[in-house]
Amino acid sequence: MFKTMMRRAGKCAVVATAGLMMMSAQAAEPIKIGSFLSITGPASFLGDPEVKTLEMYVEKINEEGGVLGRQLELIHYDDVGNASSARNFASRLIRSDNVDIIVGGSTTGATMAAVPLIQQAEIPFISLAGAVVITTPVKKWVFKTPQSDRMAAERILADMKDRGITRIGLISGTGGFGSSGRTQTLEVAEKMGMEVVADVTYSGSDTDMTAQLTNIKNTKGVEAVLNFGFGQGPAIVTRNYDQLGMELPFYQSHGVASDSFLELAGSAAEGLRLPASPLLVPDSLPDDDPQKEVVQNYKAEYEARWDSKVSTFGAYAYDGLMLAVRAIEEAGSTDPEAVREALENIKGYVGVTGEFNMSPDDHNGLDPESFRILEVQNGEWKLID
Amino acid sequence: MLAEFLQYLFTGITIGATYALIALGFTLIYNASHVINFAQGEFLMIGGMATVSLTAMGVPMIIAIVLAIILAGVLGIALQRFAIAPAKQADVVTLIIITIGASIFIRGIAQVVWGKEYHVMQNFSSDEPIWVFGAVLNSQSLWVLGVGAVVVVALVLFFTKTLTGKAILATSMNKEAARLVGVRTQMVLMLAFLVSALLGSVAGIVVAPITFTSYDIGIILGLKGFVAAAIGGLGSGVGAVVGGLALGIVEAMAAGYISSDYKDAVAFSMILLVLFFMPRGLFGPKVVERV
Amino acid sequence: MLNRFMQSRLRGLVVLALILVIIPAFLSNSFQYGMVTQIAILAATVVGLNLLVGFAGQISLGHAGFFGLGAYFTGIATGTYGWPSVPALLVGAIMVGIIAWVVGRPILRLKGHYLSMATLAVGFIIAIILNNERALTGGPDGMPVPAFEVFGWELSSFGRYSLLGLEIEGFEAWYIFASVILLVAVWFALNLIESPIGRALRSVHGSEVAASVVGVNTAKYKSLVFVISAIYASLMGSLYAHFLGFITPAVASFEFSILFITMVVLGGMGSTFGVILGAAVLTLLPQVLADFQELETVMFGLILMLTMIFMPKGLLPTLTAIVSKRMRKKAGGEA
Amino acid sequence: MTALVEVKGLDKAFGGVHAVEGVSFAVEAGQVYSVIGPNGAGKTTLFNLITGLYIPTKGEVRLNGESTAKLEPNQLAERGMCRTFQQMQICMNMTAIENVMLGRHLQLKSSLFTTLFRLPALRRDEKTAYKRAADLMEYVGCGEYVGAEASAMSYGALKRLEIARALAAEPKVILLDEPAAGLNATETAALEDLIRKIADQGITVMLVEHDMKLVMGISDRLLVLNYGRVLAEGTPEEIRQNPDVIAAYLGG
Repeated sequence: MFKTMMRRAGKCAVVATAGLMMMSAQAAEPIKIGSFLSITGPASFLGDPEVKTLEMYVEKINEEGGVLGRQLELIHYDDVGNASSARNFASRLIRSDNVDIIVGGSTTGATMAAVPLIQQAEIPFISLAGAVVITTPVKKWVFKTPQSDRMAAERILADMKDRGITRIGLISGTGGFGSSGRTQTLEVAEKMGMEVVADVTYSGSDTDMTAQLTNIKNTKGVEAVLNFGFGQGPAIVTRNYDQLGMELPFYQSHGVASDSFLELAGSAAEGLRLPASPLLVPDSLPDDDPQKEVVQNYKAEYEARWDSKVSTFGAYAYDGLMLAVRAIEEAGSTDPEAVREALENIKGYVGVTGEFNMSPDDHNGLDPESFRILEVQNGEWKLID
Repeated sequence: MLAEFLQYLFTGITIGATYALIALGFTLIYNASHVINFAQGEFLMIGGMATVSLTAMGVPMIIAIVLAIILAGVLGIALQRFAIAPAKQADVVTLIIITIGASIFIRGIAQVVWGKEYHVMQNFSSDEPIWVFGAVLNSQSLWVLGVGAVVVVALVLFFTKTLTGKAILATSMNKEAARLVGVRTQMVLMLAFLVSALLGSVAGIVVAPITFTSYDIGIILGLKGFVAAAIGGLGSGVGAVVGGLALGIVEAMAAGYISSDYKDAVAFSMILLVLFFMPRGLFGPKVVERV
Repeated sequence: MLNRFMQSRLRGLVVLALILVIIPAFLSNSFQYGMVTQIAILAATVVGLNLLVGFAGQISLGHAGFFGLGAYFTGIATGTYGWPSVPALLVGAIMVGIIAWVVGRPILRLKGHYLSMATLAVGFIIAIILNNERALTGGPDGMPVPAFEVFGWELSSFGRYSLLGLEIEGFEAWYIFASVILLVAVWFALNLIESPIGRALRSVHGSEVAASVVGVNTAKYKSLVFVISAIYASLMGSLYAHFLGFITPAVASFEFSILFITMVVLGGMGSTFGVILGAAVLTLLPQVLADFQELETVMFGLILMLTMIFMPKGLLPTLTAIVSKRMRKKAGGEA
Repeated sequence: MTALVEVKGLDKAFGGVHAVEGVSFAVEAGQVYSVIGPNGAGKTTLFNLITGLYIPTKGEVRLNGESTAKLEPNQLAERGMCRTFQQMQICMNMTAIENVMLGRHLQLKSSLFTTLFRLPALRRDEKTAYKRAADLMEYVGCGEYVGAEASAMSYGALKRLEIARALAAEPKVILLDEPAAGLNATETAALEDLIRKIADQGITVMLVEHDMKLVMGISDRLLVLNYGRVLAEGTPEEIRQNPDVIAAYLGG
């Protein structure tokens, strides 16, 4: 009895889709969109908004008549942030569920674990993870929607340079995001003639980073501090930073670009800057900004549906899904090669994350300018650049 | 120099006090039943999460805290009653796996009920940090230390002055003998789980303003608590407190002076070193094996 | 009597071989083949761990450390330095064996929970190193691992091969390969258990003093079984890396260590075939529970807890006990 | 001729309490040598010291003239010393006969390689060991349990099984710690016969026992301990007439 109830609850989404299908009386086979996401586990703050976004927009698209006159069917699995599970679920999507396209992979590890399989199976794949290795070098079947961490590093360091800062203290998480971000920051800094004078890390489960920050504080010549990481870690760093009375300009990465970060960090976040998609400041965008409408709509729809704040990560899934839909529409079928071709040639798609201009050499299609520099002022995000 | 050292020390002591409280929970249950309760961290999570969610619902902080502690206590009794007691014949490892299963179960429920987000809890008193010789101390750290000290004193009084406390001690020393003199050992075991759950939830509540709280915060803190208990010597209350503080301080010092990348590795190496010279931890009971 | 015992010993192996032969009849795609291949590899790992935990009674909460070292040694040696797979696998196993011996000597003096603690610490230290040495291991985002190859012949899940005139797919070839490995691993384990060495190991669990007064050097045998189980883990870690083609430090994590020990306990400590069942159940469970969406974690915890409460001896020993009881009853009824 | 087992000034303190204090005696090869004394007199501690389970605080034990100070129990077994326990140490995770075969450990030398591939040499050795173990079980009188699990055996049978295991190691000297405890009169009588048989084989027997009838009947010499100290030492006849012993046993 208990078990049946569980099953019923679990199948809810599928049943909803099926119901809608019947209503619209579509005879055609649905288009299967597969996804493996870190819905639970340490990277759940990525996977959770991502899956919510996918669910609501698949429903919405189906209500509006589907794609190519066919309904969408979303099949998603939770990889718990574990690369081996991600690979297994990717395999299941391709071999058992026979999906037409995959939009997923919350973390770089999960994405990269699935890539060999996907390349071999020749299924278009849009990753939602950040590291630059995913699309550099270009892999035939692999695309991604978030800006790379390299772009983030470039954007942050450029902003620092504008403020005349050349010597930075770096504190990063030892998780995939922070670790890759750290490497990119070190490389970009060298290229831009800046110097990382302090370089410390914390692990994802740490509850106090005062020791690391004290270390930076006592390093001579630090002009600004950058924290690369995601999850609750950066919020703790921000609070510790404030408690230690550190006054240097403070930067965070796009890893914390969400309103919930402001809630966690509280007043300690005042004055810090980070690169983010315009999602956090939809109303400050000038009216002629092409992204304004997309961003406003996504934010409004998401918050109305889920009663929780939007995050940048959900937006990656939004753009992934929309890119997939657009490619299928342009290809006129779900033929993998045709869809892949179409994806590769998408130009001028205006998403929440930025404007995508894909090409055979660029499977990300974003430029660093798609990141806006935001500053926290009076407990709110303010668009700076 | 001094400021730097003091800063690391404050950091270490604060987190160490939390470890100590968790380690005490391990010790209590271990003493009464020789079970290593890997679900100990979940009590911590329940304490923090329940308080946060209740205050969010408009319940006054103090009542929320009391309710959260009660909830954890009920859970502790349920754990003993429905998971540990039915499996009393089982092997040690089997019991470990049962408690791991229980912790996954509790965490799963928490995730469904409370969601996956991290939550903030306000500092109990002011947000203004306190400066001591150039080092800064979060006012909440004083709460952690103070509550930790009160709890330790309360435990000492409980075990030396009350009949129930003495009964728990007697049971831990010799279950059969305790039964013979009329101690209801089943009751005592339940009590041990109850007290241990209360301890865990109190730790979870006082530390939440510093660490934030979420459904999965219990995993790593629980583990660290176990580590602290083992360093101190399983079954020793003094050991749990010393082990917890030592672990916290070593972590902070290692992060500050050696390498933040390897601070956890330094802490784990310290454990190996301690066990190498003292196979039963710092304060573990010296047992002569009877053959 | 001895003969009958020997027969029953080999009977298990034959049954396992038959099951492995029959399984493909139920598989319809490469995903399912992939799952059973992983089960075989993980099962072989826990067959090794069971020697330590189930037979010698020494608990390890850090075994994934050795598994991860094997996986990464292979990944780095074949991927970064272009070694052939077999030497990489063997050198990795020898290195892990040496490491296990070095750390095993001091920590195996510890008893009960202290040993658990020490093995946990060793596992954690290994995982931290793998996570931090980015230049070598690719850090937390992991690293790709080339396909398994012997003398220029590659075994890839994606290839096609002809075996005895039969055209087979790469994933089928991997399944066959992993099955053979599992059978060999089990055969070695069975041989080890039913031998003077095996008796010495089991006596360490049964009564360490009794063992020592009849001349068993318990320290030596504890080290030996620790090293053997670490080598099992390392070899299987290497194969796992080759099979998956991509590894992250999660393969050395505490969670993975717990998964291993859970496979042993759930399947049945001290039952070589039981732990294989444990590996199968725990590998398939997440796939089965995937339908429960966010209740997955709750269900997993509940199943784990209830199984261990009601079958504290593990799945296989409990099931065989029930079956043999039934059969005895039946036989008794007829007589 | 030196004694087989020689104990000199042995001392063992547990946290300041002397369990054994200044004990010296010698056991000649082929003797049946018993240690008696009231509960808590330090008899089992003495055995634990002799067999290397405890490290003496002071003094030493010599086996065949060699000091055992740095030797582990298993090394003492290699030198021909084997024992049973007051609180039986049976491997309940093994079959009865495997427990006895365990006693053959030192006689069975097999490499890891031979073991993993189960080469014919190993199978042959195992067969011999099995037969020898079965014979020994017959010899000590628990032959009916050859095919049984250790956990299925009765208390008395387990006590015999432990002796069989010790004998399987082909010891020069065997130490039996209260073998008659918990046995009924018939079983004790059978045990007496067994000890005699063992002694007749030329194996030196050291015995801790409470059953005076048994001890006086079979011992060549006796050592009486009281509060960890030697109260008396000598032949059964001498002990029986020793006023200190009489005082301790009757007057105490």
